[in-house]
Amino acid sequence: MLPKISEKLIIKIMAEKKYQNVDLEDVVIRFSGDSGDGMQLTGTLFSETSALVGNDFVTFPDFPAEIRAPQGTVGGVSGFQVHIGHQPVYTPGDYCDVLIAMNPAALKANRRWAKKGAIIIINSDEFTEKNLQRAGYKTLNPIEEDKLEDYNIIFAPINELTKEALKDSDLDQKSILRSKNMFALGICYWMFDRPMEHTIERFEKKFAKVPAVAKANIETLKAGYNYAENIGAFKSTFEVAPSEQQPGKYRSINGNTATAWGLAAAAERAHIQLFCGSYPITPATDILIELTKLRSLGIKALQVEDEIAGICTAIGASFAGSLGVTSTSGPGLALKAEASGLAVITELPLVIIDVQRGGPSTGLPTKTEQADLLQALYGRNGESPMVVLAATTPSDCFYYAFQAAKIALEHMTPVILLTDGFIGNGSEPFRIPKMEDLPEIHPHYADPNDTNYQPYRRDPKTFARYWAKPGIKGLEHRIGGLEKMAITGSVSYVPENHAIMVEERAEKVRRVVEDIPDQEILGDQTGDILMVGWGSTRGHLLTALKTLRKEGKKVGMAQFSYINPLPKNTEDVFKRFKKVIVFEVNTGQFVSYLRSQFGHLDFLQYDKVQGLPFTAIEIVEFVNKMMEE
Amino acid sequence: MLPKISEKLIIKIMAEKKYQNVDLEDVVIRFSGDSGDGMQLTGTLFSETSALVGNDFVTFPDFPAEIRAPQGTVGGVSGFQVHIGHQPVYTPGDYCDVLIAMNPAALKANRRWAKKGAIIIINSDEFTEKNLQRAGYKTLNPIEEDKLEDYNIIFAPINELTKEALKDSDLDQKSILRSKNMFALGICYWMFDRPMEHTIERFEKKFAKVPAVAKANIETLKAGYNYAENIGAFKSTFEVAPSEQQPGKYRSINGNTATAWGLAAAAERAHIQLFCGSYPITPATDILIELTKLRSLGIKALQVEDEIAGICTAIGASFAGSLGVTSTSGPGLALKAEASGLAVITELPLVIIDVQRGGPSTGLPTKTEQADLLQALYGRNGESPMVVLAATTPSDCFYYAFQAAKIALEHMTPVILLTDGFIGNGSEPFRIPKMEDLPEIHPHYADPNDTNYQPYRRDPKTFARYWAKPGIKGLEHRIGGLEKMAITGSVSYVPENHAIMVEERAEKVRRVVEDIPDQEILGDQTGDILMVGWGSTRGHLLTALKTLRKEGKKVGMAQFSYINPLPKNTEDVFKRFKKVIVFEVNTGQFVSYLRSQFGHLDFLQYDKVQGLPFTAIEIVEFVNKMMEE
Amino acid sequence: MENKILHQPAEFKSNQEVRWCPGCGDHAVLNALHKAMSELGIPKEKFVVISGIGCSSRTPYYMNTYAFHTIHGRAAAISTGVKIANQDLTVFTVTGDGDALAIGGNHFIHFIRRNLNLNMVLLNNRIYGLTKGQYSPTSEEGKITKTSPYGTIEHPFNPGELVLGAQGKFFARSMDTNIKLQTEIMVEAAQFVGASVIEILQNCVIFNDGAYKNINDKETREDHQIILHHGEKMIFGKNRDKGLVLDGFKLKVVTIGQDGYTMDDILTHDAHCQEPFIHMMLINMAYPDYPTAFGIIRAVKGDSYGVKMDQQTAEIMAKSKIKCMDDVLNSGDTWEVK
Amino acid sequence: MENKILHQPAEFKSNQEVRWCPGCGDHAVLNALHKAMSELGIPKEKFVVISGIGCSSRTPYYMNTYAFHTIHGRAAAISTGVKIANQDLTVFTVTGDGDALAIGGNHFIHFIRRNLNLNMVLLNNRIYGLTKGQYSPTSEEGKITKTSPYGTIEHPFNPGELVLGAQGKFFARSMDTNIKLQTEIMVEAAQFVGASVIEILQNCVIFNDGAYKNINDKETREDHQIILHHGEKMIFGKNRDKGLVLDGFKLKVVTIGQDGYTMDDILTHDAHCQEPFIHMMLINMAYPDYPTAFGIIRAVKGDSYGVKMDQQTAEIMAKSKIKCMDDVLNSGDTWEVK
Ligand SMILES: Cc1ncc(C[n+]2csc(CCOP(=O)(O)OP(=O)(O)O)c2C)c(N)n1
Ligand SMILES: Cc1ncc(C[n+]2csc(CCOP(=O)(O)OP(=O)(O)O)c2C)c(N)n1
Ligand code: SF4
Ligand code: SF4
Ligand SMILES: [Mg+2]
Ligand SMILES: [Mg+2]
Repeated sequence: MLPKISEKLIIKIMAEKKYQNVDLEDVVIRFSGDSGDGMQLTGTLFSETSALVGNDFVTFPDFPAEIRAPQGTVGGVSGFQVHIGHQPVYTPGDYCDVLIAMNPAALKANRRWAKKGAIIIINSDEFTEKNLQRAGYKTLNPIEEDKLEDYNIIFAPINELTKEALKDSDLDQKSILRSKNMFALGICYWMFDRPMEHTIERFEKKFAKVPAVAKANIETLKAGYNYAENIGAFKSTFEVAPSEQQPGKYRSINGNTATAWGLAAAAERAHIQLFCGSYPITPATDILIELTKLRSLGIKALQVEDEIAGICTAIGASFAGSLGVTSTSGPGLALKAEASGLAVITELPLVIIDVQRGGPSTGLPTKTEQADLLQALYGRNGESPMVVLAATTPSDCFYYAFQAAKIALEHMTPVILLTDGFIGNGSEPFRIPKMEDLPEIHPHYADPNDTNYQPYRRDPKTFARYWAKPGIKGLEHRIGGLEKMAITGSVSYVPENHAIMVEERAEKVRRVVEDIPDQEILGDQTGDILMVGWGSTRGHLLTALKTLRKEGKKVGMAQFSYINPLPKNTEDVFKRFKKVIVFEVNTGQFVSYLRSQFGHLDFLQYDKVQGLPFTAIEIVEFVNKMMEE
Repeated sequence: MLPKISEKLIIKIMAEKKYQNVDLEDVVIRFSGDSGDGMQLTGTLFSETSALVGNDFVTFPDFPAEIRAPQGTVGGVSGFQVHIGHQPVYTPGDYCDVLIAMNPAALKANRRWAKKGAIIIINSDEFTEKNLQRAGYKTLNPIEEDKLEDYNIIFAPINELTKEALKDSDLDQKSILRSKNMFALGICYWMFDRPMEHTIERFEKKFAKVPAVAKANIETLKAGYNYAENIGAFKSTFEVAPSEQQPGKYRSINGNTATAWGLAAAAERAHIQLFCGSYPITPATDILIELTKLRSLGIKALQVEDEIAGICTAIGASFAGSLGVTSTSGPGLALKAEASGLAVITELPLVIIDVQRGGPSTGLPTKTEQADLLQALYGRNGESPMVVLAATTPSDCFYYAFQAAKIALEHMTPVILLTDGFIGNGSEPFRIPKMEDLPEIHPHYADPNDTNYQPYRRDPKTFARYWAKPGIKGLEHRIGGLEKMAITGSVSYVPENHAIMVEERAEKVRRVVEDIPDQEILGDQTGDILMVGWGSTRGHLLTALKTLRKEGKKVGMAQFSYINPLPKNTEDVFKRFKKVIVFEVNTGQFVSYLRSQFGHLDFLQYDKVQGLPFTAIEIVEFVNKMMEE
Repeated sequence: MENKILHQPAEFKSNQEVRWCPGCGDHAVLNALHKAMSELGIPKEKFVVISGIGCSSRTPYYMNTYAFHTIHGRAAAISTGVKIANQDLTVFTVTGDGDALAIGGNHFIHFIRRNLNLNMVLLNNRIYGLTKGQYSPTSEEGKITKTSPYGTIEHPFNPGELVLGAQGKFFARSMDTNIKLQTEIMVEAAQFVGASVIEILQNCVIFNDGAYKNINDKETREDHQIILHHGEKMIFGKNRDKGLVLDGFKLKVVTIGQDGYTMDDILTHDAHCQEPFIHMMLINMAYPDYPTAFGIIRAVKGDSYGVKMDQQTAEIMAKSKIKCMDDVLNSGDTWEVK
Repeated sequence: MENKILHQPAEFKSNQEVRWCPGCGDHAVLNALHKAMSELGIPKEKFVVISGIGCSSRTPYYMNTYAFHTIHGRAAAISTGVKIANQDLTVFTVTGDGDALAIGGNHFIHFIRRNLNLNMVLLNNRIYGLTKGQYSPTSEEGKITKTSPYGTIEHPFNPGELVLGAQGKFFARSMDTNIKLQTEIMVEAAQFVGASVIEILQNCVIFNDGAYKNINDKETREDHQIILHHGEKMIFGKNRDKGLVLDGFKLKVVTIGQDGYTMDDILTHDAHCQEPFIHMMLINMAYPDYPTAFGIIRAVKGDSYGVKMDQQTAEIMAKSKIKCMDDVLNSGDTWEVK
């Protein structure tokens, strides 16, 4: 059931309607157009400018299916949703207040995401008969066909106006039309009273060598701004007040970049070389891309022949004394299963990143899902326990990637970090940390002067074995994938030894619990319902939590990032509430894991598998329903 | 704690001891020697002769670690244990009554398996200083060093006696000594009053072209027999009475052969071509080997370049209309994870056999373990439910392989069948079925005259889609790994459709429950303790069950073969007992799966991870302990 | 060979919207495939098209035959299963440079070695298209892509060279734009008994536009391409006056009528020659020193796995006493319990 | 090159019991490796030995260096990671014909193409030893093994040919029994900058005994083996009177002094020649028509991935303003919240 547009967002649509300024707490804008229309850039610029004036934001790009569909078709529509607020916002927003549709296909594909009565800005020049047909409209009146009569629709002849604005430009027609997205951006800037300077500067810098392009973009931006003002279209006073944000220096970051940087930061804090062996796969490729850019820090990030080579080169690098890392998505994680078992038995530090996407098999490569959890926990032969973490927002990918590396290096174990397409591609403001404020990392090195080094001697506290880098005299040793004798590490088929080693490997992973924080409860610390989530559902749950508590419900929320081991106080957290509901974007993997651990507790579950994140609304509804039952 | 030798097995050891015949219910004999000593053959011959005279038997070969260790070392010892009984026997026996040790290493490696007071037949010619050292003995007196004084030890100069027996042979010394295992067999035949004819015939047939070899084997066999009689060593009257065995024609079969034949039988009953793509891996290789032998039935079994090619060729064959099969062990299953997801989403019939071995990673390749259960259930990206079965004994591998193929073909789904090294290599009598008595199999074919074939239209009852073989005019269609539109199967990114397809794939697997039998309870149908096992632990649990019930305990037993879906009455089965104990050769994978499904029930667990099967004794002890608590 | 045409090319088109970028070389290859299938005169239902993952690997959806869009890198292995299961089918394996030579490299070399009667169309755009522009195993050294911001430091594979190293029997090459040549090659490849690899130099307009500009520029391409035909002289050039001769252990480009070279000196293409050396040289010819070789460069007879498998099976079936599972179950040692 | 010897060969032996079958060719290779390491004059701790799985792949346990027995088929990939992480290390990758060419085929060809400074010792016994006797990608056609009861129907790979197809720069071959030659080759391979592949024809006494009897029989082996040395004439034979000459596009065996052939006609081995054609012919020479070629067949200079990586990194580090993570975090657009 579609929510109504925020009643506070009252706008003057056309000249005949009354002009009115209104206060908004937060607003959701969705830019959409053909793949070639530059919607991702438009959205990014809007978000960053908003951040500069002090708003919080969360974005979510909605890429077209991976093949570039023919222009003008629904398959080729690219969307970018941004949620801005002067209070913290936690999600890109369920539905949008403003929808920009650069062509009929964009309208067709995105009208479902517009709140009732939303403002819809339409590039009327593209609404030709041919284009309407291409988009799958059956009539020539998409407004009627889509039942949009109650929406506030602005028909702007953006193509023509762009051409008009650039009539003196030296650029050819095609290049001129390429800046039409800036016209749309200009309209939005005016509507939400954003300054244009930052964007203008950016263009001047970026296109310093092609001033004609810089100029075209800038002129069109201004033309859009002026157009909106001229038609006196509408204007909201969107109050600029970064109230709850911590002071500091900020930047915008998406989850994949944050992940890459978190790993790099960990390597720096551990004084170790970072090696990443990966194979491109949507939506994880950007992690590799970001790491390849950091070569000036001595980071070696390599595209190799396949996923197996990705993890194997990383294991080799770890054996040689680097922090080995490999990044992938679900199908790639499956391919890495066998080799990850080698990391388990050789007890080498290794970080495996899985940016989850819709499955099974190739599934929905550009859509998000949380359905690799059980694969991460159990997808290896034999008893091969591994540490599993999950990041919850784009910016905390940085901290969990850092933490994954820290655990791997200090506990001598492979660690899987789960993120997903939603937070991997989504972005939000990130308070830039100082490196010196990050925790130190102490890789579990062997004493280089040890005259009796034994590769499987363990630290009595953590059960981590000691790491001896090739090149160090006197620590020569051999490891491998066969079961090994405790302490010496030589091959052993002794039955009792196998039992001991299985137990020690498990115990080592369990003891990681000593280095992780207790599970936090947000909202009520005890009460009727605990909403449980893990990973990327945090923003939606938190938004729902706020709503529910405003409604006076006694509700708490626990968002898990430490999956294996679970925090020490986990059971206690569950017991503080009458009911526990586990929310997941899969068919209930975390809840089945929890049930296997806490059989005597009752868990309710709410699942969604549509290749989409939750909406806060559906969460609120479900909690309310459970409240009544 | 080592059990004492059956008190009924009283034997006369040396001439000075009194000769005595005793009745035995069952007896466990362990043949052991160097890899080159032919112990596997010796054990097999003994088992088969025993079967011919009507005994039941179960065997378990205990191969040396995969590399041939230097002769005479403990690493190179090869063992073969056989348990015979005139009542049904269910396991190869926990400990042995008679141990044959062809050299010091064999004694060293196997003395732990001998019951207190067991008969140990030693080839004294091999107990030289050098050999004792090689075997790791520190003194020249292994009897004292191993504290074997209370055992009944027979020192037989087997090398010398073999040479003596064959002094007229044309064979060279090396070849002559190669038949010394027959001397040991001859001793055993005399001890347990087995006829030699069958074995003699076998040699005559097998070595028809090299009569000298046939003769050498036969002569040595006889010499051993006579030697035992001459020294008047000991003799048990092992009563020959196949009491509980169903009438019929029997053969000896090991689990891997049974698996291969079960698949072939299914293909025959389904009138379909069987295709197997595999890559060698211990202990699964024999399945491929057995299938390659069946080419005269039109079966195509191929060794391909790796495990991924194994499953991919099988998927290709399934797409082309064959029954595709791939066989492997744990590390190979891990490599097949990604492709198995393709079979899930394309809903093609496929059977994946995993003969489990000790893990993680390369682990203990020649040892048994049940630790791939969770991998089989969950080791794929995304929501990818699969049917999982587990065979329980060597001979029922035949039926479960058959059943796996039947489910795959009738329900259009990949099926994983789990067996393990214990039952894969172990053998027992197999009542030969008539092919016509096996159930028919009806692959879920599309109607070749369907003029509107839709690849994802489903059978309303089973939810299986219809299978259209390439080559049939009018059924041309396209499938693939991307999410597909319900019914039409074309690529779809529609959110609601994804949810529907995820659910339909899951529901299809759930509905397999309609075609599987209810879970059977052995022993008491209700009572104090239910012993739960799955797969290959059946024999040990059953043996323990008999013991416990003889002791008057109210104990039942449920051995699961249908893991996903679980039989309909599963919950009811658990509720009939005060306590439920789950026994597994891993650290508790099935129990964690059960807990995730039946959170409100309590499960106790008993695990073992030593690369060895359970002993019935430890099971009895644990149940008794739990009885008291 | 003249075949009876059963279907027009258009009948091989599926009803799915083709989703490649406008201007992508893949469109032409699809056309050629439809044409070749038509020319082969084989009933539609006997064709199977198998692909991996990539832009190129989308082809199955656009075929009105049996078709299977599988997983990344595994097209060769899955095709192998299809063909062994049913040798009656004519199978085209469509793959990309990443799909076949990066993740699929192992199946690729074994596909060639095994020499089943399969036909691979390898669309080489020297880039990963579908994942939006990372280098591939055929990207030229130094190339700047998303994952090589400072330029790659890897030697590219030359697919034909690898085919020969794996003992390939059939290798051909075409430009994406040359539909006529592609169609010709595809028809011959399908009729050839054994594994054939057809490399198509394919332009990715989005991520690697102009990769083949040097050799396929309209103005100059006749001087930079040589189209080989078995039994014909190796000549090329706008004026058809350039040719290849052997100079010690190297090929040399000469102009007929210059430096004393006459048509007689020009090599005659022998695609059927078992020895791979000249084929290797032809495959390795590269801009700017040489014209790039197109056409069927190598097509030599060899035993096909499939044919051998069938022969062997027939022999075994004829000879063996084991005819059905009852025979198997009752073979060897058995005993009766009464 | 003379190196200062730091350790005797025996110092490279680990304390683990060697578990190969008596008579297995692997023993000799292990000896040669110990010797080569000694001769290289590199400190023990700078050596790393990486293997996959197989009998041959057990080697790491017998080395008193850093060593890693990994998983089946992945030795090449894991070695790549080791070397890129630390180019100071001298890495030997020990593998078998199954490990390298069946399951590991993809990493094998990319290992070669990438041309890191790594040294692969490929023990080719034309069988799977460890899993007890199944055919491998190098088993001769028709071979009866456990998984080919009716004989295989696959053409074997010739590893050297595949190396060349993947643009290999260094390929050498030795018999297992020829410890001297192996040692020599291993030393040169380690000193060669780039990926080297050393194929050892290794006898598996248990599952494929006599696989190389034809060419390695004591009586006749001098007539069936030719040991090549760069810059030397290609002669062989008991009496050193046989040699190789070029006959059109083929090599031909001649007897010096017969049919008018003199020493001058005999080819001189040029391992450094970039063109692969003669190397390919030498690699392909097979019993009974030709002697089998041993020694370093090809060793041509090429850019090594590792060297290029280091150069590139050094340049980037010198040029870039981004020196540490604080720089990265603060790069690009930022804003202040007060
Ligand atoms: C297991 C797996 N790894 C990675 C990917 C991501 N992926 C899809 S296509 C592709 C590369 C395609 O390149 P190529 O074969 O050259 O095809 P093109 O798009 O250039 O035609 C990659 C890396 C995937 N789908 N599956
Ligand atoms: C993933 C995986 N698949 C299969 C195996 C089983 N396996 C071990 S070694 C081997 C073949 C070894 O052959 P080769 O490399 O030639 O070594 P050799 O024993 O002949 O020296 C196989 C198939 C394994 N260990 N792991
Ligand atoms: S991205 Fe390149 S290869 Fe892919 S469809 Fe577009 S032009 Fe073709
Ligand atoms: S089985 Fe063969 S390769 Fe393996 S150790 Fe024995 S002889 Fe060597
Ligand atoms: Mg490509
Ligand atoms: Mg081998």
